[in-house]
Amino acid sequence: MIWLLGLSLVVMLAAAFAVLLLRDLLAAIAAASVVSLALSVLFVILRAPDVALAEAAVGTGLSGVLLAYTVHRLGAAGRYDP
Amino acid sequence: MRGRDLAALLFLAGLGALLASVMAELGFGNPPLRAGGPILEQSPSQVGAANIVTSVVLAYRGMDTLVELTILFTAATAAGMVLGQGTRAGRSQSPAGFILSTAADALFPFLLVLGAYIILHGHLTPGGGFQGGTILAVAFFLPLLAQPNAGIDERITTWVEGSAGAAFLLIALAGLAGDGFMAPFPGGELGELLSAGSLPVLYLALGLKVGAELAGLMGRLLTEDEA
Amino acid sequence: MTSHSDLLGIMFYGAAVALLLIGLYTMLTRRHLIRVLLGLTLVEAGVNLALVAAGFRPEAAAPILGPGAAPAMVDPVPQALILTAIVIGVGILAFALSLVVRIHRTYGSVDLQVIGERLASDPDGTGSEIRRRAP
Amino acid sequence: MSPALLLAVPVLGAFVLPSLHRASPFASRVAGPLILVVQVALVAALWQQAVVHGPLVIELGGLPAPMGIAWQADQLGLLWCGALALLALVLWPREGHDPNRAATLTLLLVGAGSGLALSADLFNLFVLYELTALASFGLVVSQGTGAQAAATLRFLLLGATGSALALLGIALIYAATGTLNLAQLAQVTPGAMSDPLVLTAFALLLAGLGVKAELFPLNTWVPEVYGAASPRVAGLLAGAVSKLALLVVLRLLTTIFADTGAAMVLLGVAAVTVLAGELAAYRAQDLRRMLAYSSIGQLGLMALAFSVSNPTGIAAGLALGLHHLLVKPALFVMIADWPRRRPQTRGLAAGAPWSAAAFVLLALSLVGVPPLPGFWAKLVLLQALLGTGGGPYAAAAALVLVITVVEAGYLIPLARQLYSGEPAVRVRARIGRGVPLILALLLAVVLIGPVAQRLDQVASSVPGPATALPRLSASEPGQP
Repeated sequence: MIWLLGLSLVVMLAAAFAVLLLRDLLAAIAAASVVSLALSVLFVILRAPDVALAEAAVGTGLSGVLLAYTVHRLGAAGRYDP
Repeated sequence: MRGRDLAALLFLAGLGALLASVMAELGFGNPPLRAGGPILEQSPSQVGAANIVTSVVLAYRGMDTLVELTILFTAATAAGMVLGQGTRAGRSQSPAGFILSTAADALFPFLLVLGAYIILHGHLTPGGGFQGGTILAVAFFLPLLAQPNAGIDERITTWVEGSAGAAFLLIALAGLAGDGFMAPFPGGELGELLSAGSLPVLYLALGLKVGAELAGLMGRLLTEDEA
Repeated sequence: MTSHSDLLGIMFYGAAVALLLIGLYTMLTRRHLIRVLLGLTLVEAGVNLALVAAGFRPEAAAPILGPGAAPAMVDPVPQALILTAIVIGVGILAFALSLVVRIHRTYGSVDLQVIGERLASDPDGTGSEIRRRAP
Repeated sequence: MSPALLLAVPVLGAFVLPSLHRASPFASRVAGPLILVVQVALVAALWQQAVVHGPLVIELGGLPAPMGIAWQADQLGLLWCGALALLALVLWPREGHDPNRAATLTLLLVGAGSGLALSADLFNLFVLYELTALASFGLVVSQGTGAQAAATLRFLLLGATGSALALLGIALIYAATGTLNLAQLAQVTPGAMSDPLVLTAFALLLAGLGVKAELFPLNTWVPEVYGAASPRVAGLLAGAVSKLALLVVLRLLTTIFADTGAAMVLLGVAAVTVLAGELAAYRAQDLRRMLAYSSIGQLGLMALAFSVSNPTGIAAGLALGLHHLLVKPALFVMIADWPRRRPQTRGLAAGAPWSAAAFVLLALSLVGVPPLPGFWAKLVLLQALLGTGGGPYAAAAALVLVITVVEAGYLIPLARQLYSGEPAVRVRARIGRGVPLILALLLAVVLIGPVAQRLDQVASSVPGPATALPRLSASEPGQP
């Protein structure tokens, strides 16, 4: 059980750095969804299944879709960050 | 590393050190449970929901959920104000590829069933109005990705939003006749599908409203064309 | 036993503070609107993790009543609070994204700095198509 | 009759309004103001009850306090509920870009604001604060121009970050004490939380609330948003909504952070806010930005008064707040038809005599020239500051005098400029919606005595830490 905790912590923090550093915004949004996914695993470990389900459905699913669609709408200007 | 980045880094290092020192003092693993303890003991008798988090969300802290519902409604109204200008003509976005269309059609019924299940069993198993509503919103949003010109019928989402919200609030106001605003009505035997009195009905209204709101929001974002 | 739960505490609270700091750093130093909003979601994720960790008890069960006698349970209140906080986050994010689309249409830019300067120069937003009607 | 109705009635109205608008546009135009009239009637009834029986504590859903949410309808909260509802009625969105949605958002703002003034639960205050913020975002973009969207997004980023930090403050308090009820926290925090933890939690909460309370350094959004928003919305936000955030800070100061160093932190932040706001207003060339910076200064004065957490301090804050509630919206609405730049207003009185005369009256009241209420409000503030001994408070009193000079420095020349020389272009301007506010101000001049006495009575009825809400064990059973 402790290795699952360690793994999801490492994945979450690595994905958080990826959100900061990746130039391609669609990749950054994917990284944000990975953070949200790892966070919902942490919530399961913290005995909070309701919150894990909400974080997965809202954080990974909905926010990812909304953000990706907006970047698509912004065209080339929105895609790459100098 | 420009000057501004360095300044931000220093400020955050200080904030991190402050938080680390302060949080080290907080014990971990033995929460004082001044509010949680009594809830764990008395919620089966007072509210009767197997999922105690649901009894907290809808009964003990029902006002938070009502305000939460209103926040989503405000976000949808405000987004409508910002994006309302675009002409609804919608440029002729090419219908999505074959894979997305078939996947959208195939997934639609499963997402509906999953969303409805999570809403209706909110008082028994983890899940509830928010999570189920989000899944319903995605269920209605997928076919939109497949055929962008279809658009979501504004009238239906507004009507569902208004009536579900009003239903939630009327049940809350009905509580005034009982013990007070948002008072839970008892009913049914713990653990059964029809239990925890008014909670399942509240979660159903909440789920439909969240689903309609988010579907409306996403639909408006999608069909809003470059005016 | 306490050393084990202290170790857990450091891991959870540490991860929460780390997420918070990375998110704030992203918001403070980056200028692309979508990137700043991603930073905001990181900040909110960190705070949510800290609040759920505040209600955790080792060797305690999730607050769902099973058929048998109720075992020792974690604190249900923070979980209800975080449910509300997560949905507030997505509500604000959806509204912010509609603003981003509107700003892009008017200013043609998604750079926070450029928009700030344009806003300071013509506070009326003469760049906008909508003629301002009487208030 | 439950105070929770003050939130439920406007919110129910807001839910129903869009569908009603589709059914019959006329009904939806009348429904909004009607609901606000009902709101004012509810506040009056509850006020009567609060005066006779003292603060009415209710436990929502009949579930006892530490578990459920407690609300406390005391005279201070009800006063602000009434002021917010009346100001919203005066500044109701009759015409404009999308009046139905603007009406819905205004109702939501009144409902959320009333909740903010009455709730006595930490997380409930946070959620209501979020709703107030979102409703004001929607109102700012009510004309859908690009500038409003840009100003609102920058405001949103600042507000959401502040709110996340405030939630972290709540997490710290909850982790240490395990409860969210303000009364129980007032009893528990001295024992459960050490000084660094309490001050950190207060700083984080102040970071969140300070954004909307326009405290330094979180008020960079103020000139942009009040410059871009329609004057009616700017008046509503500057007049009532920002003060509700300060009211929440006062609630925290009188319960959880009663005798900690928190009052000193607020004093410092408020002093810097006042100075920064007024100096920026002195330099501003755009009229709306000048009024925006001046509202930062006034909010800073109110925070200065609230940092003196005894009844005279609270009375001073109330006096400043209510005076600013009358003056600033009237100014915002009045200069809507004026030329935007300060130099262009030369000789404006020729074309718009009434409007110029009203501006002079309001400017003099802001500066604090005797018989006008502004003078009395600042006098009460100086009494409060000098009343509590100690160096910092005396320094703050000196600061108040300095910024009065600064205020005179930019308002009096502008007032004089209206009457000198020929206007470049004759502007037809009318006072419009400012009339009821100015009449209320003149009425206040006449009735200074009873108004001051009533405010002192309201301020003294605010429960301090010892009496914060009746003790939980002895709290009377929740009324429906």
